[in-house]
Amino acid sequence: MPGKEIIAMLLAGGKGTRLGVMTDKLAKPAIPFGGEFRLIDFPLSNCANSGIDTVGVMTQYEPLVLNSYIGNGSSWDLDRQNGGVIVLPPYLDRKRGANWYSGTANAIYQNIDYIETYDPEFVLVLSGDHIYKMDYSLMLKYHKEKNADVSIAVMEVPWEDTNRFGIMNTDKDDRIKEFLEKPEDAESNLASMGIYIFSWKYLKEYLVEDTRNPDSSGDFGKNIIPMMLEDKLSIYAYRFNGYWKDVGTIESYWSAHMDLLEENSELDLYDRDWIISSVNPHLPPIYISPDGDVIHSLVNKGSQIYGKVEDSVIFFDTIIEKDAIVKESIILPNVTIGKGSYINKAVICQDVTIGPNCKISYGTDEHNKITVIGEGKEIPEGTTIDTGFELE
Amino acid sequence: MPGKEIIAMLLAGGKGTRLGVMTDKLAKPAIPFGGEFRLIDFPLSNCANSGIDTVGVMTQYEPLVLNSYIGNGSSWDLDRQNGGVIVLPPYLDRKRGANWYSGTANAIYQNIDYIETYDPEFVLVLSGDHIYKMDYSLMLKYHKEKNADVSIAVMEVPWEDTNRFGIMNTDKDDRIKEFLEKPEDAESNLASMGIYIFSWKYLKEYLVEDTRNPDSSGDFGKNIIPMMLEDKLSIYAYRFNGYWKDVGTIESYWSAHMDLLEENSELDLYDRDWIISSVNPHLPPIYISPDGDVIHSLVNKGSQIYGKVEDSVIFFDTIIEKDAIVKESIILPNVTIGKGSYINKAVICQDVTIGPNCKISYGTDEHNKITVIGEGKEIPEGTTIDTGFELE
Amino acid sequence: MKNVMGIINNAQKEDFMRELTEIRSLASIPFGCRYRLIDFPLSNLVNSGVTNVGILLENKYRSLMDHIGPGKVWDLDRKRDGLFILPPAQVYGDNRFYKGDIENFYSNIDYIHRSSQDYVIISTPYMVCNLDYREIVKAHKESGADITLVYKQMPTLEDKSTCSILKTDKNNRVTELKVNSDLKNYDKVSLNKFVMKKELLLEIIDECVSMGRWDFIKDGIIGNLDRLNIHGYPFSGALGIINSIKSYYKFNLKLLNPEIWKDIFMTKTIYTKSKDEPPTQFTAVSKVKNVLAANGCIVKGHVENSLLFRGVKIEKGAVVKNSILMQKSTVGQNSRLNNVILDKNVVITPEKVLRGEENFPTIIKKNVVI
Amino acid sequence: MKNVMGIINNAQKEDFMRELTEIRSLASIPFGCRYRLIDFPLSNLVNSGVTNVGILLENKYRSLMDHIGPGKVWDLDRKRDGLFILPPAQVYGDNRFYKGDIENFYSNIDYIHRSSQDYVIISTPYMVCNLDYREIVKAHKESGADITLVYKQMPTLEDKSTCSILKTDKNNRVTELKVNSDLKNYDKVSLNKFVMKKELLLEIIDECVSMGRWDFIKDGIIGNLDRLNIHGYPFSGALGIINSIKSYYKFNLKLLNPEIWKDIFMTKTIYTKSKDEPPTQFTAVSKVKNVLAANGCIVKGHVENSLLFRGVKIEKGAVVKNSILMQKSTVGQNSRLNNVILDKNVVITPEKVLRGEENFPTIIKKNVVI
Repeated sequence: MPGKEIIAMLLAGGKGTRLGVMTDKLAKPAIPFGGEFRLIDFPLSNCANSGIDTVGVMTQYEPLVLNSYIGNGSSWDLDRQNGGVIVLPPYLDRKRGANWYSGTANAIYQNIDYIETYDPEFVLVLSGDHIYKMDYSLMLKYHKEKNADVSIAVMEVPWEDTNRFGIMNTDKDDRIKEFLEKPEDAESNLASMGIYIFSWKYLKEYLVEDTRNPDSSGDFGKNIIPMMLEDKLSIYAYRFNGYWKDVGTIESYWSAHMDLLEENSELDLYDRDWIISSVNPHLPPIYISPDGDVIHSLVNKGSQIYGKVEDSVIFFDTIIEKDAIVKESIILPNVTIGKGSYINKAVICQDVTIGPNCKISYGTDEHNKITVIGEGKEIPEGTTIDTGFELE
Repeated sequence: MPGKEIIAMLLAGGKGTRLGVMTDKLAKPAIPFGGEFRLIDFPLSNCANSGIDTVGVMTQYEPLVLNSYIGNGSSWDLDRQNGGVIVLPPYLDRKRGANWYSGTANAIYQNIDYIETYDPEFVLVLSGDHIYKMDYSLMLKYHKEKNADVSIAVMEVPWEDTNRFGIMNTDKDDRIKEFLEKPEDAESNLASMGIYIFSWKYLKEYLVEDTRNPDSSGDFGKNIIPMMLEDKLSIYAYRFNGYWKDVGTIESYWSAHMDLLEENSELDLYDRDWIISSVNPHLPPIYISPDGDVIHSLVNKGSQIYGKVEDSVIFFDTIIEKDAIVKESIILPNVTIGKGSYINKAVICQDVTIGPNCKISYGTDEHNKITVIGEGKEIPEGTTIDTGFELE
Repeated sequence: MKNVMGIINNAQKEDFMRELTEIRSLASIPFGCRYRLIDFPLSNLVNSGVTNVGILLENKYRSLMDHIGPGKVWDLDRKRDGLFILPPAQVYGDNRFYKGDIENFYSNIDYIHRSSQDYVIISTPYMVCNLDYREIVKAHKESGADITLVYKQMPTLEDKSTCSILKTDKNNRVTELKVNSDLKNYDKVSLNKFVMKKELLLEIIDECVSMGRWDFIKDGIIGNLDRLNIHGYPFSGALGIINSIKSYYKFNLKLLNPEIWKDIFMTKTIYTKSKDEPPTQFTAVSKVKNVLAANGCIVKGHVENSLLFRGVKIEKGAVVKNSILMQKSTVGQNSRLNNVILDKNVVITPEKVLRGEENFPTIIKKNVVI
Repeated sequence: MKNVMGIINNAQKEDFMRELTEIRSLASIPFGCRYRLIDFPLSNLVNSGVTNVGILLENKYRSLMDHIGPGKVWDLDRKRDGLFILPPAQVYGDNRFYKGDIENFYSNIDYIHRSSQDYVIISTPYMVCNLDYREIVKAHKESGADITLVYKQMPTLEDKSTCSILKTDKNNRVTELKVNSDLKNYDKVSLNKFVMKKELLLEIIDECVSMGRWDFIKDGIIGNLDRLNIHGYPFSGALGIINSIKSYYKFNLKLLNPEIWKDIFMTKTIYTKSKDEPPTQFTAVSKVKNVLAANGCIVKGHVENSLLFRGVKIEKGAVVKNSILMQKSTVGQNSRLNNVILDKNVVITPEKVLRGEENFPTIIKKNVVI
């Protein structure tokens, strides 16, 4: 089997607890996004579009959904004979015994055997919960041009937000001199996007060394990168200017959807030169009835609109009954909104049924919070749910 | 997604310690067999040939080889849109925490969610390390005809061997009255083959109950079946008469291969109506040189025979150099036997290189033991290795 | 249904829809916003548990092959059985003249022979419906008939071409069967879907060939009406007979009735090749009423009573009524369309007005810019 | 090689091997125990990193389509690029006469146009070799030539039909190129593998069509010898020119030389459709010398100097020498074969003797029982 110049290792282990009830039954990378996708579609499609055809997905929470979603990878053209996408769960080793992934770096350490199968020169490390379109082949080109040992993708963040990110201090040539996790007084506003290219021989060495240290938490940001900086490895910042969003909270999840509704959204999902692929369910076309009305919204196939939809994202297979009104909301797949119900600023999770004449997030709007209705709930006729409520 | 009448759950977790060095780097179901196959090819092909298109493979040891061997299941026509074969590793559950599979039944308990996806009426439980051809659809027909809650495939074993098996005592109608693990004075010679059909509603109930019992080892033979018998469930023995072999020891592994060499071997691999499929490596034809000689042997593609082969099974991609002699041996894939070397009654594992003029298992043959050379070994020129040696 | 194979007969003359079939076969005509005609017979077979399907092809089939690919979408990419593309007869000899669809059956007789199934369903792409063959095969076996023919009771027929009409006796045995005839005195239309033993099909093909007769329905079925017991099976679901531009247009618009689109699209899943399109976007100024739309459209204008295929763009101020807009067609600002069919990739530049008649829609051919 | 597409030109006359091509296209002729001719050009392209391959077809291509399927074996079952079956020209119009392979290029010009690659490799199935196009494409770009043609220096030619021979100047520019001519005064044979810019190919097709010329090599290449800079690239590996029964037979037997089979089969992996055959069984009375054998054979007799395809059975006492036994053929007890080619599924009953000449092997057609 011929080797690969570069393979990708995708960390899909995040519990995503800040997303509340949304991640109750789903690993964060499996969360639906944008009316059509799941978060993991973005890094997987980016890989395929960048010509990276070998991706190991490391996961240990609720792998069944992710596993059956990824399938053989054909949705992203990642069903390759040599390579392709594969889910890598933790396993029992006869010598080492049981080992769950203790941190981002440790997850990769435990899959050294998998990586070595492809004898790669470079390893791209990604996480599965960011929304962005990026050509990793340009980052690899940069990595090679700089003759770097490590490249870290960075973007400029507003100075007031620097205390929420891993911040890079660089020299004039963008070589990283210092890496600070959530600094109070940042010298730079270059934040790590959690996207790394490592020259594999170095990464392997540091992973092995890190594992010997019982105090390490086996994490890239906390352990591996600081160790490498200390050893004066050549680590470069790769600047990225496009749309990038960590949808780690309900608020950021909601606002990322509102971003999409803009006519010239920064994240252009209609661009046929950089297609974000997803697993396509087989569903009939969208139906909008003679009484239906859809304004400033995204609607996906299989949905039937008999009521009014405004400033909202409607995933597939959803029914908005007559006289129902949906505003500034995100309706995940397979939801029914009953006749005459009113939904405002809410995230309605999969398989929810809302009976007729309910009012969700209706009333005073002062604390401006998003209401979330958890997967599979049935809301009986006439229910009123207050702003900001999370129904598990 | 429409449900399935029956799905199969394949236990591929066996460590197979009695196979010594052979299972050092391989889960037992991944062990090569018959010049072409791996053990797991038999149950997987049986499923496909029996019209069972949904198979969950439970494994926790060295899953990478098995995982990449099974791939998307297309080798067995098990790459179905609804169903197909999938590897089910243990996973972290946010509520239950970390759980390795503690026993055969527990492994299935932990995958109840997977099973319920298909809403099956029946669940076929298989293990991944037996050699046989069996039409499970006939067993299902029997299960339905008997209106059974459980059916267990059994075969008659020689009376002197009954103390090595799980033995069923049945009434005239083949309903099982008693199940004895390795009894000293057996009343019956009907041995369990480790193949069960359960009506899922009962199995689920007992799995849940068994899990509540902290003293249970979560095993079918030890816990579930006895509990079911106690509760007077209707359990029937399904008699099977064909070839069946547990290749759990080096001796049985070797003798199963010798069985194959018989002209009318009971295990007919040439039967085009019940094809045992496997993952086919892309290799050139077998080459037998003008000096080569092959008698009473099986040889697979990619192998080059310049020497003499007798009473042996040669897997693919192997080179038997000039003047080398291979007798009553099993040569696994990608092995080189050097010029003038003599191999007798040996199992040579994958990727072994034996230098010129070596003598393996040469000499006194009194204890009649099989020599095993472990994966990847390089045996230098002129080495002599004694009968029965296991080289790790 | 392991014992039943399917043959989709796409080896038919299709002149009756020239405007849409110039560049594609009948089977690959776009239909219902996301589908092509072939999706319906293929999904019906697969939904009924048939896993061995042959598609007889006549010509212009590259678009069809692109659409079907290895049959993965229909779960027919299998090592045993699966999907078989059965190429036309004439390429086997140099420059022969085409005689009729029996020739296509005959040149693929090996495939039919070596299939392991005992029964065969023969279907066609121009009858759009969503049915389950399991009941029909069961009824076929119970009736003891030689052939079971599926029909639908219909008061009128949009266009008689390619249609067979029939009469049955009180036992549902077919007593009369005519092609291209008016419905007068008849009220049953054949769906041209047949169930029979494979052996009988082979016999019919053999007989037709030996007598130099080449039309499957006229010679193979009608020609045997006296000799064989042909049983009628009534179908009561929605049926689209796509045998003229008019019937194509009318039936597509009929889909806007929820009862009909639910019957056609949702009785069982209809599978089709998917294209990774994002959701359809409606802007602050869009106005849509009574519309079926695929994904990937961007609607800024006013759409009423119309079907939008994948990736259609309707600019601000444009008004589209009673129209069918195929994949990637664009309607420019302030243009107005009524009773129009736009084929794929048509561009209507701003400020244009196109208007057809209800019974005679204006058709704009693929890739045309107006 | 992301910027290079491949076209395998299987739209060629193949009368020269009638006995084997009556039921199949040249490209699907069985070769080397496990392969078909198409496996070689296809694997060469894939091994060189080409992921967009079109196969021009002329006729009798069902066996070829069965063999290739969706291209999974070659990892060409892709959402973007991948394998494209390009059906023949004549089916696009009714009953036209076939003019030549340019017509096939022309009727698939859409595919060539819309492919994203800038370079194209044109190959053919009847030149069997194992090569890496990466070096050739590199050399092509460096030389600045319009077209690079791969050739091999050869002292003799088994059969001149369909072959092009050439002369080059000291800079390796092709100065002469002739079809179907004797090697006299020439010692270079074209592999009929060409590298050029896609734009140039489109130009050549367009020019040929507009002038009513229809032979790709004679009109497209030789016709442009003066105008274009055609560069020769020497190939030194083993080469099988399969252009007559004699050359087919001789080259298959030549494979018994380990140097040749290693070159042809193992320089890079040759992919082919696999069949789930168990290992080949040799019994206590079998005797085999100098044999290449596929899997699934059962050999009880004596085989020497021969090639056995998948699933061949040789009964006790049978003697097979200097022969090629294709898939599933059987040789009965005590039968004797020398210089024989058995096509697929041939059954030689016991006690028969078949003997051909070294330059004129006896061929038994598919499914025949003797």
